[in-house]
Amino acid sequence: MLVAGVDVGSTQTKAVIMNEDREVLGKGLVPTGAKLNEAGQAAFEEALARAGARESDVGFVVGTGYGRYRVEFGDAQVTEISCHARGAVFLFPNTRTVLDIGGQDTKGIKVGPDGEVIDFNMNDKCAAGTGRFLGAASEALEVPLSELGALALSGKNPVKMTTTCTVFAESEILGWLAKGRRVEDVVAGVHKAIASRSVSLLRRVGIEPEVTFTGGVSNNEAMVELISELIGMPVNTSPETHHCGALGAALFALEQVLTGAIPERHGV
Amino acid sequence: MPTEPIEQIVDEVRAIVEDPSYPAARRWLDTHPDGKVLGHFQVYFPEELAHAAGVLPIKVAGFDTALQIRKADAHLAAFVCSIARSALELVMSGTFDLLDMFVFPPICDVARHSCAVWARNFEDIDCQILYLPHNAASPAAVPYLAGEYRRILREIEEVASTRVTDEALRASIQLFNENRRLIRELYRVKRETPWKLAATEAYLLTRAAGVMPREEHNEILRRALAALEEREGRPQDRIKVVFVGGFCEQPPLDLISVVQDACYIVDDDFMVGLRWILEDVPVDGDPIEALADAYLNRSDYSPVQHDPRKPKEEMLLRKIRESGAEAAIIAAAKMCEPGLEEQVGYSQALFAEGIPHLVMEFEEKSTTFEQTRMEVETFAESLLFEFA
Amino acid sequence: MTTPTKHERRIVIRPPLSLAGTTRDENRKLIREWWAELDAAEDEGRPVANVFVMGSMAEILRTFDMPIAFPEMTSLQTAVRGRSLEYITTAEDAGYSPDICGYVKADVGVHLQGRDHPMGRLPVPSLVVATNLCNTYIKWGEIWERMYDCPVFVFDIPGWRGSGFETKPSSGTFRDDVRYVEAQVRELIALCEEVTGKRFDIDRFRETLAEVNELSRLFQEVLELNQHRPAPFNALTEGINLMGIVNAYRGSPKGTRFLEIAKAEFAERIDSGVGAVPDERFRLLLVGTACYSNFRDFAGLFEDWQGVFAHSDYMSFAGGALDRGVHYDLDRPVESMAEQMVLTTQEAMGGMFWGQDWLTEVVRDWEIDGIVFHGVKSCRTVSTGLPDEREWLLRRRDIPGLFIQSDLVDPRLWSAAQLKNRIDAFFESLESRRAIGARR
Amino acid sequence: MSDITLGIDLGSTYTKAVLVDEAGEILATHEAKTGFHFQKAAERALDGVLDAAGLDRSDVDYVATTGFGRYAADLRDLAITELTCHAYAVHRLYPEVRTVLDVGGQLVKAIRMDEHGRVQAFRLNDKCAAGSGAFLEKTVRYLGHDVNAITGLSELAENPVSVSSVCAVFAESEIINHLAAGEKEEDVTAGAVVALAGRAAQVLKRVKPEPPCALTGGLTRVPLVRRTLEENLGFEFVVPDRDLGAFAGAYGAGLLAHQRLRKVRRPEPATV
Ligand SMILES: Nc1ncnc2c1ncn2[C@@H]1O[C@H](COP(=O)(O)OP(=O)(O)O)[C@@H](O)[C@H]1O
Ligand SMILES: Nc1ncnc2c1ncn2[C@@H]1O[C@H](COP(=O)(O)OP(=O)(O)O)[C@@H](O)[C@H]1O
Ligand code: SF4
Ligand code: SF4
Ligand code: SF4
Repeated sequence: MLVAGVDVGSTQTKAVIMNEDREVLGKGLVPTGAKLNEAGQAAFEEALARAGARESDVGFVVGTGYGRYRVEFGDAQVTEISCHARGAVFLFPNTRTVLDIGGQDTKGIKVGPDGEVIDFNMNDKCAAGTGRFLGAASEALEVPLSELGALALSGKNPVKMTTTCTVFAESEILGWLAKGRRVEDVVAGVHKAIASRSVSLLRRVGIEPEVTFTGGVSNNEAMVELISELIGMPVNTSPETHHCGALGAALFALEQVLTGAIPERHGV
Repeated sequence: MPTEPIEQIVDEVRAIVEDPSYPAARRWLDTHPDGKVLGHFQVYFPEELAHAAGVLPIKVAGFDTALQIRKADAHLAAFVCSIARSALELVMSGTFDLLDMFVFPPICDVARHSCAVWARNFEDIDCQILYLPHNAASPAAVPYLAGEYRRILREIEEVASTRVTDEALRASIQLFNENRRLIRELYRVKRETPWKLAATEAYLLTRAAGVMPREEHNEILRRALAALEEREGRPQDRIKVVFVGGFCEQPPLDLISVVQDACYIVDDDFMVGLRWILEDVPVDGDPIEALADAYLNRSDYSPVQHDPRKPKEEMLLRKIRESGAEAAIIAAAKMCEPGLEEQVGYSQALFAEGIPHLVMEFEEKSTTFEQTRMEVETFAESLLFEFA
Repeated sequence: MTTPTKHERRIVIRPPLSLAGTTRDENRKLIREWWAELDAAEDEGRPVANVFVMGSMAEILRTFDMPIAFPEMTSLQTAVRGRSLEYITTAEDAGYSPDICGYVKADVGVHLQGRDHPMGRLPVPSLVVATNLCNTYIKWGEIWERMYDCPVFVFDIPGWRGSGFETKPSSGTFRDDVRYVEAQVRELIALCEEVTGKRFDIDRFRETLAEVNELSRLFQEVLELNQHRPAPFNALTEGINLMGIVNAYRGSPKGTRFLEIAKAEFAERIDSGVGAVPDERFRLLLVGTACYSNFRDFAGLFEDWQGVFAHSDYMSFAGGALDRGVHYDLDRPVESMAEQMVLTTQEAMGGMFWGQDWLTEVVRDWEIDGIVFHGVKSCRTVSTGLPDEREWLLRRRDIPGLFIQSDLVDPRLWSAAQLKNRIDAFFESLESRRAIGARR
Repeated sequence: MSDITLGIDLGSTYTKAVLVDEAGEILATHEAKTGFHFQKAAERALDGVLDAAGLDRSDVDYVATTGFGRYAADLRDLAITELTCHAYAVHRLYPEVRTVLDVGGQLVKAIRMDEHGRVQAFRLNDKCAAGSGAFLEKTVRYLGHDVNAITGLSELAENPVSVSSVCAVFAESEIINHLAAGEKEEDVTAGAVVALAGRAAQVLKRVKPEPPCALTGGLTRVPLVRRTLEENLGFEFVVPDRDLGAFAGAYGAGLLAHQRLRKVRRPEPATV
């Protein structure tokens, strides 16, 4: 039997199909857009297709992510905090601290050896310094998101951003360019601003090695480098870390199937 | 001997004041290898007690970008004033690793809590609250405070492994009396001829008292006063204001500078702890009782003391009258509960008296002052332009 | 692991309990009477004292037959009635900062709007007694002083001196503290004589002290009932009702009678195996206060997971040290009052600022699964050091704790989705702790 | 020929310029995007307004700048804050008004003044895009329109959607959800306008407004802002006509420039 985890994020929806041996068979990634339910379904189907499986093969689906409350996707829901923790420890068993930077929020999570959440902290009410900030920069500079990181790494004299407000960021970025600063230095400045904000949030839960960086922004090599520089230790990332929430959700689903550890009242 | 220019003295002081590693204290420790350091907040602490025991009293301060808050935030709620964070950060980050003892005042809920936070985290620092009475007008307050001073003195003696005699205490009181006199003199110059001494300069010169041995500070003030004698200066067309509200957390230097671009600050409550005692403390009689009496009965006012004999609004109005100011700036530290609450009372009293005033907030960690500049300029313009 | 939403909360069929609702009814009656007395005082020209729950000095004021108003309670009531925001905004419009205590602003708002409170009319104080146990009390008192020119007596109890420093009754410092406090007891008595025009009646004072001794004994018993599994009462929801009465009726026989009633009802629940929260699964300890502007929702977020608050530090510090055991010596009433104030304040303040030891004990004795630290934006007195305390308990004692933030009375700081996310994650982590514990 | 002054308001988004004659009459106005060079924006504004009035640089006797970039323009004789300018302009237009609410591109400013137009108290919002005109611009851009469409769209709305997020970024997702749920773009635009006006009302309350109040700034061009404010606060607003709401800062600067000019021209009192 297979299980699935679907992470309906604010920006992107991720899905993972897993077998009973905890092997990932397929992944899906679609923009969330406005129709959360459809995004969940689409990501799920994409993952199924990659896994070469059918929906009926999947015995249990756990939904997570900010959209889970609205669509209650799947058979059960778990918060993305628990899912990222579980997923990160699965990917890197020595993980004790997780930093998740997504589209609208940033989380710091302290985890135990079994992937249990010991402590966590996240931003509230203000999207300053989240993945969206990078999105705004990418639009303002017309540089694709996937190339932003490399560009930032080539900036040697990062500008000093005075705002981390995602909305005002755009005009400040253009302002720096107008003042004649090089694109790479501006991009580097943007990355620095986000990195230092994220790290200060992470510090509130306390940083213990190893640190695993998850969420969409973990794709960004400059952020990985800056964060590890700021906290003074290496951070784990892999091609799977973007899907970490969905992966954790799939692990919860598997646990439910195998041990019934998810208490009865939480069941289908 | 030709006097040195005041700018030079200010620069010298500035380098010491703005360095969060407390270089002057380090220098003192180099020459006093067994010396002990006692830290405390900007508000009042009877530093004579430490001095008499050969202990160096230091006022902790926040620093702007020279000190980044990295660790402290994880230990304090988000809505706590900056100075509490900075002070904690100074020690947690190891920037200020000289402390043997730290004494908190019971002025507000944050300061009291901080004592527990420090004690939980720093096992090598003796953290104490010096209980300054809140019922200041009670006849029992002076003997009570004297007892509390004796208790804290015993703690200091223990930390320093020494005994303090009354003679030593009297000598220390004399040294600090001289320091208070010199600071009063500096403030007189600023009040009477604000064009000769900028508020930022006066601030730096005064604040240095908290970070270096007082003997050295007295010398600096003497040099500065001599230099000021020589200084030329032309009065400019600026409004004169009293700036109050920075009684505990201190406004950043750049903010003071923004204010002084538009106004002459002729009086203020910066570092009120250093200037809390208004007259010389008598050196005859019991020195501890003299200090306790001076704290309660020969002293200034502040939002963290309720003393029915010193109605705060009246004290402020008097300050304005005596300094010849035409307006007031009431600035409280962001998130400082007592400061923010006091603003309302001050503002109502000034309104009733028809004294123009500007109410604002500051944070020692701010680095951009666009908004403040706009506020202060608008305020000054409202007094400068002819509106009829 | 979905949680049922509010509407789905299961309907529980409980065995019929003969005492069900008696505590709640008595509570309502007493609160009505309390308001009625405050209302009447103005017409009768009786001087009213404004006091605070931490150090109300009810012992002295009651001796002078003064009705006592608790602005903290009346502010709280504006929130429970869903009116706090309107008063807070009025106060902010008058210049009070968004960053100060919401209780103060809710109260100032009512005063500025002509003192009409949703439950009655706030009296004009003839006397304010503010202790140092929260420094904001003093600032609050100054506000009325400016409004009504009434005397503000700052009753200063220097109990808490910092880390692990205890003033043992045998020490010189303790004697100094008591001497200072005793002098103030006498000053306050003299001030009350002046305000009321009455002579101090030492016998009446003795009676009041005896009543507080009894109240404290009963209060301790009631708290201990909650060590039982399932906990008979929710220290969050029902706890707040208890606190209202033990404060408003401290020193009055009505207060002691109320606790007898509560004790009987809770004992009956224990006997019938009924818990405050159906099918109790998690036992919690609240550090801080609840959010009263969203009180039901706040409680619901925990009840959804079948979590019950078996204890709360609020029931300690807001109870004028009743939980610590007040033992007045009736033969030396004034002296004994001073001694007890210094002792209990030291313990209560120690418990609040230096709370890790007390919390560890409660976790042990009340069999707590996790601590909920509620950082209250309004209140630095309870919140400043919570993150540090939580971290310490987690690291040194392996006690799981959740840190959330909102406010006492300001609904603008209530963010349902964010709180739910955090609380759900916390329960999920408690659950996995359990699963792992079972496996090991 | 009478003295002519120029007021330039170098705002965060738009630069406005007004030529004012000695009687306080407006000779010409000009508006353009500020861009990133205040210096250039000021030059553009100067040339633009002179062009419109058919005048020459030498005809201008005094230049007062105001707004965010007031110090960045070298051509000024004096820099004045926008609070002073808005208040003074409104005072000149409506002497009975004591309270001004200026809603612009980045900041909301509430001003109280005395009977002479002297600023007595003021409040600004925190610099957060959730309460700013920039947020509105972003919203309509998302809908595929430009600023000029805000007014038209918001006037057509029948049931403005509710936008409750306190952050403009979160509000944006809310708006997207509304669109996805089939809400009309008119209603969505109006919802964003209503949310913004609600925040502006909060700032205004801080200065204890005394009706009648005046509304100024770029958002005076959106009548729904005014209607929402009136509904929220229960009193009426005056909005300067001839689009002077948007030019209030520059106009005030021009008026105050005359005052300084008179002072400069005033002969020194003869020494005895
Ligand atoms: N290939 C990529 N390179 C760099 N950044 C990326 C990439 N893909 C996504 N991101 C960033 O990740 C964010 C989305 O992260 P995600 O964890 O999916 O968020 P959410 O769960 O909130 O939707 C985007 O805002 C973007 O900034
Ligand atoms: N033609 C228009 N129609 C609707 N709104 C407009 C128009 N022009 C400007 N605005 C609004 O006014 C704002 C700019 O206001 P303004 O007072 O000029 O700000 P600033 O002085 O900060 O540049 C814009 O962000 C926009 O929301
Ligand atoms: S700044 Fe204010 S709140 Fe902070 S410690 Fe000082 S008095 Fe207390
Ligand atoms: S600060 Fe806290 S304890 Fe003090 S009055 Fe306000 S709510 Fe009560
Ligand atoms: S500052 Fe910007 S990102 Fe933060 S809440 Fe405001 S609009 Fe949102």
